[in-house]
Amino acid sequence: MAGFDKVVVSYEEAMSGLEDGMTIIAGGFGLCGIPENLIAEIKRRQTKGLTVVSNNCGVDGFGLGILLEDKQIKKMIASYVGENALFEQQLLNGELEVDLTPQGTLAEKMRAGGAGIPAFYTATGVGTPVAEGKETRSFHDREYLLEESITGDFAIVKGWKADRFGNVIYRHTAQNFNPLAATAGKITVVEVEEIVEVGELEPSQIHTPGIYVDRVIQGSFEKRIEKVTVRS
Amino acid sequence: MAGFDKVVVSYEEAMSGLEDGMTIIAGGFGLCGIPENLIAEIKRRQTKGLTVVSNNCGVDGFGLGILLEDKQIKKMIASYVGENALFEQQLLNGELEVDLTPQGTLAEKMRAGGAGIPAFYTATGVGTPVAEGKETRSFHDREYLLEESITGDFAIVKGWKADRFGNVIYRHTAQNFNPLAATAGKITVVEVEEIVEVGELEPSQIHTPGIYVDRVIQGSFEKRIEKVTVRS
Amino acid sequence: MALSREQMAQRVAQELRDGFYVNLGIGIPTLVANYVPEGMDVMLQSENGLLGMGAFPTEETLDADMINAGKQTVTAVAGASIFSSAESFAMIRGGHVDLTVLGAFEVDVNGNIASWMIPNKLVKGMGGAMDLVAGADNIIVTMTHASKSGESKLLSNCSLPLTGKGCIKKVLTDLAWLEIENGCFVLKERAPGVSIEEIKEKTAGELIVPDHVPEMTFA
Amino acid sequence: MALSREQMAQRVAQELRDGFYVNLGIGIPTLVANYVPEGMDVMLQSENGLLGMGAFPTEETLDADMINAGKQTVTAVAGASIFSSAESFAMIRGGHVDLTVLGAFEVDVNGNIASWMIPNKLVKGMGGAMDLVAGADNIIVTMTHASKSGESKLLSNCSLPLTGKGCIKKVLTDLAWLEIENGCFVLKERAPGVSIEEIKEKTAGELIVPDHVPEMTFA
Repeated sequence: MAGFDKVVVSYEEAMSGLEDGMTIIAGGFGLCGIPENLIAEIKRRQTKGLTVVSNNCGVDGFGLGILLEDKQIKKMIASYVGENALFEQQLLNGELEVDLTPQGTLAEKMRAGGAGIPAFYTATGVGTPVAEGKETRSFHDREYLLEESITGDFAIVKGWKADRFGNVIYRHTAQNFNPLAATAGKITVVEVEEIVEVGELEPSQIHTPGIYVDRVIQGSFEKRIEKVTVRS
Repeated sequence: MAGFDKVVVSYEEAMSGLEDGMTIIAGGFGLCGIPENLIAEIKRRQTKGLTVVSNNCGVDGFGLGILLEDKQIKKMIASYVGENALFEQQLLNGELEVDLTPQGTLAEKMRAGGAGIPAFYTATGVGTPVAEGKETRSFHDREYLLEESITGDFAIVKGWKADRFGNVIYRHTAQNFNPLAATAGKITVVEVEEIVEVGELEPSQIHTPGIYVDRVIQGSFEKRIEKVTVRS
Repeated sequence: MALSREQMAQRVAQELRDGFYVNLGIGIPTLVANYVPEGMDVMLQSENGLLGMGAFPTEETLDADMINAGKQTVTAVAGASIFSSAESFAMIRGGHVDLTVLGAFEVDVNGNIASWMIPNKLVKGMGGAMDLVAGADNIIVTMTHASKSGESKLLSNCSLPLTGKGCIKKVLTDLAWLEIENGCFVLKERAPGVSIEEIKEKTAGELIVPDHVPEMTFA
Repeated sequence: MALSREQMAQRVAQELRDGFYVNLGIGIPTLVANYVPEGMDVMLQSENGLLGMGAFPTEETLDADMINAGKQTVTAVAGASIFSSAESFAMIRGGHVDLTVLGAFEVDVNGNIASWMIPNKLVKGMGGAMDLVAGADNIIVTMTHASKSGESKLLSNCSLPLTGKGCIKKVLTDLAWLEIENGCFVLKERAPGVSIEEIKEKTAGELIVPDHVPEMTFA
């Protein structure tokens, strides 16, 4: 029997079941730790009307930015966008809807979604445009905003190493939103640089336990750098 | 200058500032991963009127149980208590107040306390005695309970290894509530089996980043086992 | 004849599926682990922070830092993960565990469960039970059909303080396998040699008895 | 004379204390790291999930998986920790960061800050700024005292959409160090050679000028 073996061998299989109008939660910060091949597969499939939840929307020609080229994204939930001209243009044309969400609130919404917490209170955004239409409430003499959790039909995640059971570790700051996204997808797909033997990852050092993961695929990555900065 | 060096050399120093009537959040599950020497120091100090937040209250003569001997605990917030006769007796005498909290809610309350989230909604406890006096609210056609976060004047934590900067890792299931408690104390004290060189712990594998930790002390531990079970 | 504890565990084990993540409560549920069908893989979640609980250790591998939610010393299987209590209950409350098996004092036709508190007796606490029943979609309650004094535990309304509201759909007792549908217990299977009459008699809540109620079979 | 960007960073660096965990925003705040006083240790938090940000890498140690919140490649110091975005903002929103330094478009006498959105201009997003100002007790805003066209950025009421409400107490401009107390800006220090008159003129919100306002000193 297949048991807990979650490895798939093609990107087509990795994203099978993705349909028009679905919500996708994506890991990554800027271009760091983004599931670049899973994004490329979404482009190949030409799935339309997507809601994408991700801190950023890539750049022109790379990362989530490539899904703009054929107008696959209907709505973007992000904390910082507009690193690309196409995004700006579609936004101004009204072809793209954007829900700007503070970065910490976005991270917490994903975590809450995965953890069965439908909503939480936060001080972030009180008195700002983010608070419009949202309830506020006082705890210990401070005002807080009610924020609801986010879940997705798919979560797409970039890991460093995974075993066949879907246990994942991330490398350096490529962790970012990835472990949160991983918890919040009905179907969670993780692409990694290396698939290791079951038992090779130290149990207490696993970032994403396999229970959250449905499919694992090994890929090769360009890992483009947005701002190369070096000291002399 | 001291910089980030958080190592103290005596248990007296480790718990300095503890006063009557304070709230202490303690890591540990049963007798596993409990800060046994920090608890012993609280007994030595004879601090009274304490509110203790911990999943359990130790056993007669060990762990938090020893704080019952001189009636140092006024109120216990826990998910499961009464593994010891003294606890039962003080509870029936009305000398001890108990606030029973579901285990997952207790863990989440500590995490929320450390994370600046004053309250969250959970399905746990709806329609049960836990819901008495608490608000409920519907999200997506399901009823949830509003639960407030917990913070403490002190958090007492048992780690495995720490560096001088207070970065901590836990061993096996001795992790349990410890990393959550660590985030929720105004003063967080961690006792560990070994203090390692700064830089020895892999940054992405640290369970508790030093920013949460105020004091670190190296101790030796009895690590009593509550239920020894072996296979033949 | 009423099922033994071991038979109850065996019957519950028939509900396991390959690749299931399962949380087993203390008592009869724990025994389910002994009857995982040949060639099937399941992974046991222990709410103190262990996914992939293994067998008890040997004297040599006994480790105070390696326990389960029942505070027994255990081992971890290859591919296990270990995490904090908050992460553990994120899994549980987020609905990621495929099957939860736990004991109870009472269950009623509305899917309510009472399992943690008997008024005027010392209350030890709910531990993780309230989180488990609120978080899981797929729960099996295991208990005897009636108390030792013969009082039914399958009620119209739980008489004891609840552990969870409207969350139970499947109950295995020593006499029967029942499912809760539309405010009734539906008798799905009976223990070998147990009559429908006996089950009717010992079920206080409304019971629907289909035309054919098969006996349980054990491999 | 108005402070240069480097001098502004230097002045902010005087507010650092040994053992501080500090989050530095993009722009002038980033430069503060260059002026940590000799013998003092501070640790830089980068909200994408790094505590203990180090220098830029060399060509040889450049690593795409190692960036800061400004998306620049960086290194980690010994004793650094790396974690998820949720954990990073738990630190920030839980008030564990000792000092946050960030830029702004406007600040007002009630401690409101506007730093992310200019209506009718393309909005790129608030990133982590709203979390940073809501979570920190100790925030320093760095900005020029007035716009290029001479309009004050220190107002009675922010005119732009807010980033945070009532959360700013300290402002360093190119002309002055000010603190916000009881609904007023209090002039604490002035840039060397800058007159109180000029500061008054360029401060639209109510300004309290103590009898003695020292000039800033730089080591």
